[in-house]
Amino acid sequence: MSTEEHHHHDESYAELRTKALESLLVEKGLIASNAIDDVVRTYEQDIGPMNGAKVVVKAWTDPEYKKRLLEEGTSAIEEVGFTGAQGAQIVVLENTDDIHNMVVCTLCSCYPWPVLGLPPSWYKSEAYRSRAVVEPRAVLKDFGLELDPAVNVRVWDSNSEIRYMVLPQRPSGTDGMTEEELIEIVGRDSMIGVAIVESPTIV
Amino acid sequence: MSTEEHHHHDESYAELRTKALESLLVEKGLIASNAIDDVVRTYEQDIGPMNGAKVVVKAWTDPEYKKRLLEEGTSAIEEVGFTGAQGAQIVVLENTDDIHNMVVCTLCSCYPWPVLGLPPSWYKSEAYRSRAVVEPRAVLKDFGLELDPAVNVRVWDSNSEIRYMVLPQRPSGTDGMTEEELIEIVGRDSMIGVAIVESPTIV
Amino acid sequence: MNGIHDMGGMHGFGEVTHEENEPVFHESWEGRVMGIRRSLVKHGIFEPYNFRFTVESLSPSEYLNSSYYERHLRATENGAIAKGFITREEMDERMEFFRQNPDALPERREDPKESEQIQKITFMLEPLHRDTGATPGFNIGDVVRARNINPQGHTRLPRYIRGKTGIVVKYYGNHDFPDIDMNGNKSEPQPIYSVQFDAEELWGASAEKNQLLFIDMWEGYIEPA
Amino acid sequence: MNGIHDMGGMHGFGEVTHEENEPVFHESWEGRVMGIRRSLVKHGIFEPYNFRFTVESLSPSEYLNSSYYERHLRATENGAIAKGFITREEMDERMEFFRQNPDALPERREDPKESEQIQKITFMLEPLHRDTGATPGFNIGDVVRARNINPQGHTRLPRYIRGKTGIVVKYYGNHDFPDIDMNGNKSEPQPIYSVQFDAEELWGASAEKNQLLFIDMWEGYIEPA
Repeated sequence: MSTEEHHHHDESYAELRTKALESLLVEKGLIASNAIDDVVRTYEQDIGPMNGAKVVVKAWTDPEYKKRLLEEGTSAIEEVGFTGAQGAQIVVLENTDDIHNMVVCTLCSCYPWPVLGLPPSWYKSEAYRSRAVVEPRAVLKDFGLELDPAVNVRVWDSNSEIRYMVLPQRPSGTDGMTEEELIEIVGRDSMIGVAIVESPTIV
Repeated sequence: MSTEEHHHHDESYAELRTKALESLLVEKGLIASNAIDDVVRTYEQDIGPMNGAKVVVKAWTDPEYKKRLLEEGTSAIEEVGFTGAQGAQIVVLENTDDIHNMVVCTLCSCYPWPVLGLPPSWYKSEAYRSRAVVEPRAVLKDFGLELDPAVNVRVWDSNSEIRYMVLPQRPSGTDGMTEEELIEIVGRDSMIGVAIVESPTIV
Repeated sequence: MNGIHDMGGMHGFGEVTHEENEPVFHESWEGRVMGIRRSLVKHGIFEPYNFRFTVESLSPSEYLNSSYYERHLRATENGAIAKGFITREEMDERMEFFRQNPDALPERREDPKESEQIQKITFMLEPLHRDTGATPGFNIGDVVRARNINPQGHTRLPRYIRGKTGIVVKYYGNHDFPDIDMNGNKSEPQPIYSVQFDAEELWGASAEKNQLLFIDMWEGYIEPA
Repeated sequence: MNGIHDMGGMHGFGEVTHEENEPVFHESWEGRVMGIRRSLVKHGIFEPYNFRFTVESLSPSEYLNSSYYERHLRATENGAIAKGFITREEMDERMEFFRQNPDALPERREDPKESEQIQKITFMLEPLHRDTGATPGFNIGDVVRARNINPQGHTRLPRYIRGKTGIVVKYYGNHDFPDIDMNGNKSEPQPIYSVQFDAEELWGASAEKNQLLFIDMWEGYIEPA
């Protein structure tokens, strides 16, 4: 069997099946089309890793906030304006020179939606779900990140309704940057723990 | 996706792929067509559960043989004329009023070919391989066999090159039967341990 | 259940591949599935553990052959059928209609109130803590062993943790207990802890050096070591 | 490897279905695969553990979507390619030829001597015992624990046994050790034992009552409990 053919077959099947499901549920008055539109638009435009980046930058620039964030993630994140589904209790994990945290959900793909949006494909992949807990350093190499052997790697398997987010280290050479500029350099992957925030290249 | 469609696609693919493989290996002089014919004919006609049935009936009718069979399965089975691939060391497990043995290979489908032939589909199925070690009584129910709770169920996971065969109990009402008649009633499944040998119906 | 979804520590799935500038949804139907699922929450079929159990109950080959949203689509359909909202036959017929009419779209029903309700779910903070009066049976620093359970129903205790010894590092309060038995029964909320395991305890000599694993354990998942 | 093939104790595969009067081969290509595989033994690519490792190395979804003989076909092709006997391109071209010529058959090569050799493999008794001089390190009745190993290479110690405690009930002599590491390295032959486990030790409260599990353990798989 060609996996290509197979997937192609599946995708059009899924599209037709989704149309049928939406059509029937609308017809029976169980769902409203505009509500579905809203959900799509919300996750495409309003909720995404830029939320988490704002939280990270506030923690980098406000030591009191950082303290609150690490002690009570959910309420500190609410301060910045982010709450909602898949974020009922958020725990923030601080990366340091000695400790590197990374998050996985081996059983499905639990992820802190209010701060990071919907999970990327790699986070939902069998490869990541199976390997992150047993060979995290090898996985990080797939992402181009090679950690010093002295760094303690801490993997968080997100199996409950608690959601985990990583607070990456602030890179050197960023002292003169504005909050807006800092937000730009905090990538999604650094808040899952499979990347670090790189120092901006000096032009 | 329809699983039906998928399997159909695969079967013709497998057929074509096998033709291609045989064709190339013959062309390169690595294999001989008649040798392949021989293997097919041998397992279709010469090696099968009738071999094991002969061993079972000899054990039922010859107490000295039964003793040898349970002590040194391989050589006792060789006495009856059966040796070969996937039977280098065969251990025979006796079912009694108190003990019911059944055999599985969770990692692949190891099976005592010289006495039972090639394994049936159910033995190779994911359902049997996964369930036999954790819920053997439930599996036996799928085969229509309900054991008394007092019977000790012994499951043998055939993970090494040692092969296991079950010696089923001789049913009552068979005293007057000839060896040939007895061989007829010993079914394959009873020698794997998912069935018992039933008393022949009196006409 | 000891299902295909419980893949922590499995080999054979290859490298992790990373897509640059990945869109939120690769196909528009994926977003619709997400929206339909959220819209059905109010009809009681998508309590999180029930929904996950429905996903896990796909056959193992179906599970592996499906993408994340394909699994959600199948589970949503199966859940809606189990609730009696639709039938498989209706789905098959309607799908055939869309196959034969590729330009047709699902009819629309507009309901501003429903939008409001759904947006509330999306943005609402609904704390997990349950005031049961249950006091935690374990203290920070306790050495505990994950129980060797193998339920056919839903559980959030993965196989790779069972039987392994770790240390309680945090108490998170009392949360709903996720396990659902084959008759659909659930248990009362329980204390939940963060438990730390040494990678070597989990994987023996195959473990990478200098690694810890943290996982959330409901009280029923652990016993004193 | 902790692969999809290691399915002892998994849920979700459904009922065991039993086919009455099942033929030895359902399709004629299945018999050809069997014959090709045996014919290739003399070329050194189907030492049993190598072959099993090749089967296990199919991707998990490929594994579950393939029948027993489909797996063997794929593994035989992969093994023959790895040995340099054929190339994937040759296979693809030749397959395309047979697709376009549905009545064509593989050419034949007759070789009576090869028949004899193959029949010898089919019927030959080749004892497993290896005279290594190694004396068994465990005695009948010893309580042992299966080691928690998680190799990426080949092993015959299934996951559901690891870390569990059982009793040595029989010593079978010294056999070849099956494990193959990722560099293709093997170890010397080792003593091998039948070890008995109580079902409750393996599955906890989910175990059926009054059940024992027997499995063969090479000495390297166990340690004193």
